[in-house]
Amino acid sequence: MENLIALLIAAPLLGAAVLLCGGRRLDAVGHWIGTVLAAASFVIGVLLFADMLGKAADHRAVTQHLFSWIPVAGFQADVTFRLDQLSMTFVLLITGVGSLIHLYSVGYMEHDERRRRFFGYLNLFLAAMLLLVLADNYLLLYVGWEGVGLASYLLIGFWQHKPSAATAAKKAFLVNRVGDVGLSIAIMLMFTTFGTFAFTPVLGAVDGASEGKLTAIALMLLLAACGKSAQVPLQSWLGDAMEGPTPVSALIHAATMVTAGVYLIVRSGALFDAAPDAQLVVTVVGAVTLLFGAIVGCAKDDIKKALAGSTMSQIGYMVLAAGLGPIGYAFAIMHLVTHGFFKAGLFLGAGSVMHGMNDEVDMRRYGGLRKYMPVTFVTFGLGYLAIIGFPGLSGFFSKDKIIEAAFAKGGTEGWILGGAALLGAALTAYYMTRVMLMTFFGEERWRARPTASPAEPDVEPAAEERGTHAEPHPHESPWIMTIPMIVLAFGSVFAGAFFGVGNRFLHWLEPVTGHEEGNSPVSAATVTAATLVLLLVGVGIAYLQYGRRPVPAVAPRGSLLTRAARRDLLQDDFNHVVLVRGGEHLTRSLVYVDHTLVDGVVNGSAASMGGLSGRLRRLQNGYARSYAVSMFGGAAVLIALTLLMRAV
Amino acid sequence: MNPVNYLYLAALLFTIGATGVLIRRNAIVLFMCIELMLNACNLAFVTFSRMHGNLDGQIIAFFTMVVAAAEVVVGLAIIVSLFRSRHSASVDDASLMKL
Amino acid sequence: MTPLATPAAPLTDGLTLAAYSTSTGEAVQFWILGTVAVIGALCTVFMRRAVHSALSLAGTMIVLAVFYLANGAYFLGIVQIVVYTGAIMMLFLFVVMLVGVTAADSLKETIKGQRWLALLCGLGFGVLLLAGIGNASLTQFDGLSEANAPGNVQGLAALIFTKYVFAFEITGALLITAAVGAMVLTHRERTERALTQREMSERRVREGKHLPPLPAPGVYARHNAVDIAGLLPDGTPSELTVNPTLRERGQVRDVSREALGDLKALEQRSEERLERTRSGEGTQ
Amino acid sequence: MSFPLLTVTAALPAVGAVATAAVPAARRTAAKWLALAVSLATLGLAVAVLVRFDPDGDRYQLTESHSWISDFGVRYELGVDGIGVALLALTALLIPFIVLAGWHDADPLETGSSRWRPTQGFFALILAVEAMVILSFEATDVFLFYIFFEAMLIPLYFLIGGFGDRAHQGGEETASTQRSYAAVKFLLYNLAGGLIMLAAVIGLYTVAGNFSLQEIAQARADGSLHMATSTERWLFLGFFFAFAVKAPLWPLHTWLPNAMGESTAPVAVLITAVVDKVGTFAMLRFCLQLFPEASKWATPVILVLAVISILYGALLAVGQRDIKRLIAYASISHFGFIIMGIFAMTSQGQSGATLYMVNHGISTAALLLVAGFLISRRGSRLIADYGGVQKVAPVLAGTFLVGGLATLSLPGLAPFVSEFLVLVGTFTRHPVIGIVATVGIVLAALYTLVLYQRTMTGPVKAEVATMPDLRVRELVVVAPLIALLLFLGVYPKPVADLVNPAVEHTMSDVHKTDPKPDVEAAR
Repeated sequence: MENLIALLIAAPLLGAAVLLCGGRRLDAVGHWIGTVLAAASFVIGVLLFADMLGKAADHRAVTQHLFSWIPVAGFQADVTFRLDQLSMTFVLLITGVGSLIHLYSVGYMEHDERRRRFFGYLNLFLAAMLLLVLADNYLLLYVGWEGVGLASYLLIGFWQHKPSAATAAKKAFLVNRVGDVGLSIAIMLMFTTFGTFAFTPVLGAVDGASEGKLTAIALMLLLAACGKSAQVPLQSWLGDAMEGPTPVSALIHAATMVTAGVYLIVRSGALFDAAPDAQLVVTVVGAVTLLFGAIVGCAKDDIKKALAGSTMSQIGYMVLAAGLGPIGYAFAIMHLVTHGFFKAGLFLGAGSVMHGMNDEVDMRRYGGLRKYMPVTFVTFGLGYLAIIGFPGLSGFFSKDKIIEAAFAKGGTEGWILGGAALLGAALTAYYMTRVMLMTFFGEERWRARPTASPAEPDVEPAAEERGTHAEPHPHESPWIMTIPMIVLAFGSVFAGAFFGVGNRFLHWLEPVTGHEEGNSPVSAATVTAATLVLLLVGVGIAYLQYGRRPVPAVAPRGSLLTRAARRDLLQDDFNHVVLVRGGEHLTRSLVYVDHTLVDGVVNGSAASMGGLSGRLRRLQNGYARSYAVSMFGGAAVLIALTLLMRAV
Repeated sequence: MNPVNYLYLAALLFTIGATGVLIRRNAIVLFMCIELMLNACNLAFVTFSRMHGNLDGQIIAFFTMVVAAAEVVVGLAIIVSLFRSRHSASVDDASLMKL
Repeated sequence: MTPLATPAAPLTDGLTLAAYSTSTGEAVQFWILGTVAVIGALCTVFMRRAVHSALSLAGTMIVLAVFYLANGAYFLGIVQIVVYTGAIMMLFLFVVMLVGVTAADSLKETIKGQRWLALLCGLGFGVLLLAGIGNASLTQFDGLSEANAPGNVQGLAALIFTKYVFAFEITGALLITAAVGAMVLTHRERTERALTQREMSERRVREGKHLPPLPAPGVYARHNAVDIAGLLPDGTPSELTVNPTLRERGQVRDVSREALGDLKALEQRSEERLERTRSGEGTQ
Repeated sequence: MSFPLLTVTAALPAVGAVATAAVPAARRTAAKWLALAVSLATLGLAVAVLVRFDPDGDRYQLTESHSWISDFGVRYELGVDGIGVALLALTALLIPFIVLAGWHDADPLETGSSRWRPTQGFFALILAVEAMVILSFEATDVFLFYIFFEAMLIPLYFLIGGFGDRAHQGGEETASTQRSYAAVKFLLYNLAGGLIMLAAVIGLYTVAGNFSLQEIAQARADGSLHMATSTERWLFLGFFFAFAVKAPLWPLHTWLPNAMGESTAPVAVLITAVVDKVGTFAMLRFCLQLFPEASKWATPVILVLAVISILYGALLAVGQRDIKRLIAYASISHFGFIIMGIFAMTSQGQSGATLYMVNHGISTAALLLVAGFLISRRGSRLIADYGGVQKVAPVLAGTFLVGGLATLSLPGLAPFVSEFLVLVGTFTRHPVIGIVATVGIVLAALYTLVLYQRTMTGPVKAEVATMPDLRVRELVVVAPLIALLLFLGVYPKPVADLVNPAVEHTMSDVHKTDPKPDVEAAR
């Protein structure tokens, strides 16, 4: 049965190869090839899942060795896949949500002439992501890691004719590369520490290594996770990544790829457990990001960017949970899965809205859409309820557990982390309600003549390029788009309860991640109550601001914090000034140095040699008498030398 | 008087001749200066012959004279043919050694 | 004038090496003739005319011949006078005649720094040479009385035909080669018939320049002598009218100034008249 | 006497060069086909060498040895180890693509141009370079190696100076000035290096008494040939300098951007992908084997220079406005990696460096040749003159992207394997240098993606709008290279197996063993 593992990856990889090399003649059927192969991968995943369920909990992990990849002396990298409960969870999430989004894209990208290529990239992404979660060693994981980065690059920049998209794609890849440096250094450190970088031997030998080294490895892994999962300080690419087509945002930048960092941390749990300092850093990063993302999400008027802020924030929750150690691993993954459902659903809903609104993304030009898009409204609304943690829905179960676990960390840290998580829950309620109200309720602002929005100047070309200035005619999306939304809405509603009740998910993952109960200073019921109260506060404030009052079509200037949040809390400005400008100056001066100094030394010596020979050339004037002088002078010198030698 | 003085005289004449070669442009005078140098050498040889009490020095001087004669014959022929082609006896006019 | 019965006794005694000295007569002769030789050499170098240089050189060579004789080289002394001064120097004079006077005679230096470098090198060389001789341990003088005992010419002959016979033969070959070489260099094979006077005049007509005979010197001027260039109508001297050799030597007298002076005077006179007309114009 | 396979492999392109040059000018196309046929036949012979070579057998195989200049102990000695075989195969592999890519590069110029471009000469020179490069990979006699190391400069000089880019902004006159500048600079740099090496070669002879690599290495290993420390160091520096110029290592690199910028893309590939490899190859073969102690002595400085090369080359690549110069600086960065791997003195580093040589050859060839196709379409090398090509010529853009991704060492493509090995190999012994070098991979992404973004994406520029996509001939050039990049990225084992035993030999030459991991060391 485990021989099927390779097929999981092979199916979408084949799709990518066929679609990208196939040329124009596949244009007509390309999207179906892609979708079918994604679905095939899902089916294989389900088969393997069924097989796994049939085994005892401790014997569920299987490996498949394909071939020796890089054999050099002590450095042995193999292409080996490992399917255990953790990767199984991911496989199902990736292929499941992935297949749905393939289906959705068939409708969404219908009018794009490069649809075949889009599906090729999507399939490539699936293959790379599956490789990431199925790899049995860190180096192979690295391949998938960069592979998803590539797919993300290609998909963000899918509309390459837009300079903003191309720039965003490049930015995403570069920021991710910074994270990748962390991963490669981590692998190198593992190699010098353990002599290997396969999961089992490394994680099994943690006891033998010094804590300093382990902390270093863990911090480097965290850097990698920050890059991929858009955590502070490497979060800046995620907002720009929304330049990509919306299904991409749903699949890659919400449900799957961005959670790879969480996967990495949970997968390396044993390592982090042995490096408490690093764990503390992980929790801090998670807490900071969850607030950061939430604040940014509160200020954005672009629906996708607001959701992107939300994604950042939710992943912050997961990273926070993952940093808590065995108390939180399972909950991190659980939140990851439920988040995968509802965030994908939300993005697909946003895509559906844009689809009906001529690709308008500014929420200030939405309003009152619930009448025109009932299915979208309902599915989006269910996703909304799930994400804010409405009792009974998915988000409630997973997020609540994380907040509890944060308190269970104990000590001052526990209070701070728990407090941050609670505050985040309130903020989540606020910004999601804001999105909901601005989009589906209130007056129909899109009827007004669209005017330039000063707050989000970069969204303007998008609307101009693809659509017209004509007044949009909101309409419900075709069934091929709504079906995935409905399926995901089901997931958003029931997944949490299914996993949470009776700790089913916890027991499923326990053999891989281990679990221990923390001793929380506050009872679970108190936390839940506090969460609910804060939730209500958030929703209430949002309602007062956006539900009761009409939403201005042009964003008001806002407070300092709002303006900063609109600009991603000035992180881009910082990057621009320090890294981009500084880098430009550095390269420019280096080019100058290369030309004048490095080359100049050589050219200068050549020139001085040339000058010297030019001088010497004048001695060679062609007059026999001049030559005679030199001969005579030479003779004199010879005599002088002879005399000198005699004298000495 | 010490016969070494003949050597000093020879050295002086040789130097004057050499300087003349360097200074004069007229090929004929130049040749004369060369003759002067050769004669200075001959004087030295003759003096050495006396100094060592054998005739080998004189033999060398004799050969020098013969060679000088041959040299003058060829050299003057060269000057004449040069003058024919260039209408000048200046050695500077034959500065073809430069590219 | 005939020298020097060298006392044999000191020579047998190795302890009195430094005592060798020539007779006072020879010393006097050396100092007087030596001065003459040096002056002759300097004149050879610095005389402007090649003929003068040649004559100075001849003088120096004669002095040297005397020194050869004084040094016991009787054969060489005579050969020096007969062959060198007599034959070779004559050859020089012939060539000087053949070549004539050229600009090369000028002592003006054309290569920058050449003269100073040459003098510097010469001075340095001379000083070093003299110092070298002074440093050498030239204390032992054997004299030639023993070697010249059978006669100087016999002694030389004995050496030339025994020890140096190969060198002698080769020198002979060298002389013959030189003679042939000189002939080859100077000889011009006449490959075509010599032009007749008629043909030459026809060619002149065809070329169209100097159709008439060259103008006589001074014919257009008031002076009438070979060293005065004839003046062209504009008052400049004509190159064609004087012998090139005279021109090279700078022995041409220029009378163009006088003509210009005349012209000036003429203009001045005419101006006086013109001034009147000009002032007349001014009043109109 | 067995069949002299190595000699024949090198002789075939040499003979082919002469034959190509002899084709009359009127039958230009025949010359092209002849050159292509010869290069393919050479590839066949290289494959035969590959097959006959047994990775686990003797260190040097297929050896040939004949006395040549007996007075000085110079012998005609050939032999290949795993590293040599790999690079020989790379050379033989790339030449057909270079010939094919340069199919029209030496066609006579349009009427009205006075420049004379002998088509046959172009291809003959390429084959001549191939012959000499192959011989320098095969030579195991130091003097013999030196001869070919230097002699290959001559045909390259003419290739750079005589057949410049057809696309030049400054008009033919500027182009020709810059071309000769580049060619002369190339020649002077490499000659300077070569002459210093000649001194070292002679020095080696006076110390060792012969030129045979194997004999000297053997004598050094068993202690029968003792060198004074300072002598060894001087000789090492003499050799290393020449190789560092050829490789090129900072700060001796400035000839490369000029040479690559001014020459046609195929010639640029020839320089950076094939010829420069002789420099790094020779470091492995000669510097480490002949002067192990001096190599270890110089390691810190060389590693620092290599890291500077990596970062400096990458940063300068970011600052370039000319596509080909950008790729040239990227190559300088990559050569920094190779040299770093060699002198890391670990098996991973050296295996990685050797793989890197092969992979860099293929990836740079792919990127540069596509860039060349692009440049020949628009007639400009300036990045700013392009934009939106992706829309007009998607296949060209796609292949360009793959080439670029290979350059930035994307996992899954061949260069990743080698780059990672080099980094790991360096890190195990010199962690700080390894980490600093890792920054290079971010910069690599920066310059590649900036290049791609500026040329291929964005609104379609008017001058680009009518650009045709890749033609069949061009596709035939690029597709196999890309396939190879993918294959070697996924399954590099064959090459690694070929190289590993040779690297083990080298490691034992320098008396170094890989550092043990902490956990094992603790046990």
